[in-house]
Amino acid sequence: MGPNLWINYGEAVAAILFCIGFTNLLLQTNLIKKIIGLNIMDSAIYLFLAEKGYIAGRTAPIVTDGVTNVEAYINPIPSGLVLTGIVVSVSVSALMLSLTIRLYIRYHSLDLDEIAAQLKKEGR
Amino acid sequence: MDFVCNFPFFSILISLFSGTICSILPEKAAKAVNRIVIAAVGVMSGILLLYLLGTGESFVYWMGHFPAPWGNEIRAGVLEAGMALFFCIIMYLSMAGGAHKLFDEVEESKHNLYYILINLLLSSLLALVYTNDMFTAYVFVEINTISACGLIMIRQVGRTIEAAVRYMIMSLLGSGLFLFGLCIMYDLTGHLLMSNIKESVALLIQNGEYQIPLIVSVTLMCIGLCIKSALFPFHAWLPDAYGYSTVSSAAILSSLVSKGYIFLLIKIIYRVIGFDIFNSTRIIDVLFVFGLMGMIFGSLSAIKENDIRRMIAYSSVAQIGYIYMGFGMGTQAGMVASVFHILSHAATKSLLFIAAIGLTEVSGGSRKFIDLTGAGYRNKWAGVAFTAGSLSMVGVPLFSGFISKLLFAQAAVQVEGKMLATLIVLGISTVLNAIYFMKTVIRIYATTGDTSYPCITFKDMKVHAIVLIFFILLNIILGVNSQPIVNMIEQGLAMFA
Amino acid sequence: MTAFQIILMGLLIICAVSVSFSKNLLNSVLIYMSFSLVMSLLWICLESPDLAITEAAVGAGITSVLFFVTLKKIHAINVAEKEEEQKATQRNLPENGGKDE
Amino acid sequence: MSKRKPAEEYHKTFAFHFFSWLRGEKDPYLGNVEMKPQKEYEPDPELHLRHEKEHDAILDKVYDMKHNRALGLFHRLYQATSILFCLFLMALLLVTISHLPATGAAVKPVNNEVAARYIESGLEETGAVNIVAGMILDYRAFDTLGESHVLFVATITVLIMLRLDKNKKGEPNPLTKDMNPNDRIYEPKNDAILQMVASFLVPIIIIFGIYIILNGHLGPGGGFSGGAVIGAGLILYLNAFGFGKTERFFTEKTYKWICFFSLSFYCLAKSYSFYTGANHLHSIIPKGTPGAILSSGLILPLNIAVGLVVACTMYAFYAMFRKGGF
Repeated sequence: MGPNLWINYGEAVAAILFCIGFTNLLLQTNLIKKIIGLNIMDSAIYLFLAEKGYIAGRTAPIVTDGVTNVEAYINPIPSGLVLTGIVVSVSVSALMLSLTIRLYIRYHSLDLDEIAAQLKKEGR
Repeated sequence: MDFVCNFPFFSILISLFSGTICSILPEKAAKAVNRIVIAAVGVMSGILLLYLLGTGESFVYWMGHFPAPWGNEIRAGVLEAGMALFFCIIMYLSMAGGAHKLFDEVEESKHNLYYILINLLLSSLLALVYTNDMFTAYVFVEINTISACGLIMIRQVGRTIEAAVRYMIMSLLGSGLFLFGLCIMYDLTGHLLMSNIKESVALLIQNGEYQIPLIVSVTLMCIGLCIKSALFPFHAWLPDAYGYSTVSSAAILSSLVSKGYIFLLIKIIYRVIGFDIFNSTRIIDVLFVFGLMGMIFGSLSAIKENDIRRMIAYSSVAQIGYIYMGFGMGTQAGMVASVFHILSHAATKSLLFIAAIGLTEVSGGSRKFIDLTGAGYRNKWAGVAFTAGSLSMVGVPLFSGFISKLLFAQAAVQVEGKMLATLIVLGISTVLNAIYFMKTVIRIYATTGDTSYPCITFKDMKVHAIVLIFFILLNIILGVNSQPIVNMIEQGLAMFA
Repeated sequence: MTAFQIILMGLLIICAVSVSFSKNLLNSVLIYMSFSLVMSLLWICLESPDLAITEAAVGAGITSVLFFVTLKKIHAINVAEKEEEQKATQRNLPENGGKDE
Repeated sequence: MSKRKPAEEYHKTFAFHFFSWLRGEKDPYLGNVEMKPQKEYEPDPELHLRHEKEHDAILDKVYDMKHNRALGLFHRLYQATSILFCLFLMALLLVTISHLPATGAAVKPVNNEVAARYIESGLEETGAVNIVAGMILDYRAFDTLGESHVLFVATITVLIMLRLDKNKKGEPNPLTKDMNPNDRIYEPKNDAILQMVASFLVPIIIIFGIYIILNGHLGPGGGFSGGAVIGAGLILYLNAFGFGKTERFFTEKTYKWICFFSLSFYCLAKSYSFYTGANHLHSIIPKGTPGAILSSGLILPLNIAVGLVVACTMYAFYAMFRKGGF
C-alpha cells in the first residue's frame, strides 16, 4: 500500500464504483441492469478524471475579472475530456437501450442466456 | 511542408464528411459516393506511401494552430501509410465482392444507412492508424465500435441482434478498462500526446517513480484492447457476429475492425510505452500464453463447427492468437511477423468470407456442410478461390500464410525460453487448420448426384469472380513478393521508435 | 466542504449498490437517476460547473427518460404493477376466505 | 507467328480441358484416370431425419436450464470467477490509487506547462472566457469533432434498429412487423394539468437551453448541455401534446436537414482551421473582444451547430423509441 490512499479518497470511491459497475455488467442477467451498470462504470471513470484536475482552494476555469494567472484556476483539461466522454456514454446507452427493445419485442425476454437458448432451439 | 503531407488529414476528413453527406442521399448515390471515397483515400495513401519511402522520415501534422503538447496531432510514417492503403484495398474489394448479397434481409429504405456506417468506419480506422493522441484514439475507438455494431445488426435476424448485444457488452467492458488505464497514464505523465507521454514514461522509469501505477495502467490498456480485438477467452460474441451478418460486414469486421485495435496496441507499445520497457514487464508473457491458447482452442472449435461461415469465424480466433503470440515473443522479429500476419490474415479471411457466400449461393442458401457437397463444381470461381484461401490459411508455399508462419518460426528460434512452446503449438495449429480447411475443400469437391441446385458460370457473377481473382492475386503477391513488404514493415517499425 | 463531499460519495456508493440489488426495474432506474443527480452535485464541489450542467441535463434528464420509455416498451412498468396487484390479491384471498368461514 | 491449331489438336491441350472444366462441361478425370467405381452420394432420408431428431433431443437437454447440471455448474463457476476477478480488480485499483499523486495538490505531473498555457494564454489565443470551451473547441478540436460524430453514428444505428419502414407497396416490412407502432394509444390523452404545466415550462426550458448554448464561451455550458436541455423541453412538449402537434414543425426530414447542415458546417469550419493551422497560414476568422457575445472566433457558431444537432438527436432518440419514426 502506498502513502496516499486516504488523501485520494475520491479516486478510491471512483475505483469502487467502477468495480460495482463492472460486476453489474458481468453478472446481472437483466439487460436493463447491465446498461445501468455500464453507465455507473462510465461515471466512475469521469469522477476519477475530474478528481485528477481538482486543486484545493482554486476556482472553476472561467476567467473572472481578467485574471489569467495559473494560481487562480483548476486544471481545465480533465473537464474537457469528461465532457467528451459523457457524450460518448449517452450515445452508447441509447444504442444499447434500442437493442434491448428490439430483442424484447422479438423474444419477450431480457435475459441473454435465455434468448441464446431460444435461438439455438429454433435455429440450430 | 509539401502538399502531400496534407493527405492523412484529407483522408480522415473526406471519409467523415462523406458519412454526413450520405445521410441525405438515396441509395445509389450513396453507394457511388462510398466507392469514390474509398478509392480516393486508397490513392492518397498510395501516393503518401511513395512519398514517405522517398524521404525516409515520418512527419507530424498539426490539427489546429498550436504545436505539440498543446494542440492535437496526427502522424504519418511508412507503416501507417501502408496500413491505410491496405485497409482501403481490402474494404473496396469486400464491398464490391459482397455487393450482390449486401442487402439480404435488409429493409429497402435503410440501404443508404449502410454506406454511412461504412464511411464512418473507414474514417475511424484511418484516425486510429494516423492519430498521435491517446484521447482522440479513445473517441475514434468508440466510433469504430458503434459502427461495427451497426454493421452486425443491419441484417435484422434474431441471431445478429443477440450477437450485437454481446459484442457491445464485451466492447464496452474493453473501452471502460482502456479509458481507466488512459486516465491513470494521464495522471502520471500529464500529457495526452503519444510522444510526450513516451518521454515522461522514460523519465519516470529512470527515476524509479510510480512503478506500480505505470504497470497497472499499461495492463489495463492492453486488456481493454485485447477484449475488443477478441483474443481467446473474450471471443464469445465473435462466431454469431461474423457468421450471420451480411457478407461484406463479416469480411470487413474480421479483417479490418479487429486489426484496427491491434494496430492501436502496436502504436501504444512503440510510441507510448516504449518497446524495451514494454518487453521488460510480465504482460508479454500473459499475451503469449493467451495467444497460444487461442491458436489451439479456436481451431478446435472450428473443427467441431457444422456451418461454413461460423467455421471461418472461429478460425479468426486462432489467427488473432497468432498475432498476439508474435507480440508475446518480445522481439523485433516477432513484431514484424505479427504485422505481416495482420496483412496476410486480412487478405485471406476476407477472401474466404467472400468465396463462402459464392458457395452457399449455389447450395440453396444453406451453409451446412452437408448441403455444400459438390458446390465447388457448381460455382467454379468461388471453389477455386476458397481452395486458394484454405491453402493460404494452412500455410502452403506461394501463399501469404506460408510466409507469416515462416516469419513466426524464424522469430521463435531467436527467443530462448519460448522457442519450444511456439514451435510445438505452431505445428499443432497448422495440423488443426489443415484438418478443418481440407475437410471443407474435399467436401466442396466431392462428387454428387444431387443436381437440383443450379450451376453458376462466369457470366452470372462477373464482379464477384473478378473480386475473387484480385483477392487471390493479393494473396500470391504477399506470398511471393514478401521480402520488400517485410523490409517496409521493418522500416516503419523503426520510424515508430 | 470535504465532509459534504464524503457524504455525497457515500450516497453514490449506496445508490450503486442498491441498483444492483433492487428487484424492481423501475426502482433501479429511479435510483440511477438519483445517482446522476448526486454526481452533478459532486461536480459542483469539484469546481467543474460545465460538467454539472451537462450531467444534470443528460444523466438525470435524457438518459433517464430513455430508460423510462424502454421500460414502457418492454412492459416492465405494467408488469411490476400487475405483480403487486397479484400479491395484494393473494394476501387478501386467505383473509376473505377466513371471513367466509 | 504461331499457326492456328486444328480443332482436334486443340481439343487435346491443357488449356481446352481447363476451360471446359471451368465452363462446367466435363469432368477432366472422367475416362482419363482409372478410378474405382464410386457410388454417388445419396443421403438416406430416414437416417437424416433420425439424426436431426437426435440433434434436437440433445439440444433440448443441453439448453434445458433447470435440469442441466453441467450448465448450472458452469454458471456457478462463471459467477464465482467474475466476482473474484472484480474483487481482484478493486484491490489492484485501490493499491494503484494509493501510489498516485495526491488529489488537490498544486504540484504534480498533471499541472504542467500544458494546463498553464491553456489558462494563461487561452483568453488571448482562443478568445473564450470559459477556458474549458476554448480547450475543447480550439486546442483539442479534433476530439470534439469525433465526439459529435459518435452521436451521429449512434443515431444512425438507432434508426436502423427501430425505424418502422414501409416498403414500396406500402406494406409494413415482415422483419419488423412484430413491433408495435405507437404505444400512445393505450394512454390517457390530453391531460389538462400536464398541458397547462407544459405550456408554462416548455418556453422557459427552451429559452434556458438557448441561453446555455449562446453563453457557452462566456460561462459554464456549451453546445452539448444546451442542446440536451432543449431536447428535454421538446420531449416534454411532445408528452403533453402528442405527436400530432410536434409533427407539424418537426419531421424526419427536418431532422435530416438540420443534422446535415450543422455537421457539414462543423466539418468544413474545422477543416479550414486545421488546414490553415497545419500549413502555418493565417486564419481570417476574427477573435473579437473577449467577453462579448460575438467573440472567440469559431466557438460560438460551432456551439450553435452542436446544440442543434444534440437537440434534434435527443428528440429523435425519444421519438424513435416511442413510436419508431417521426
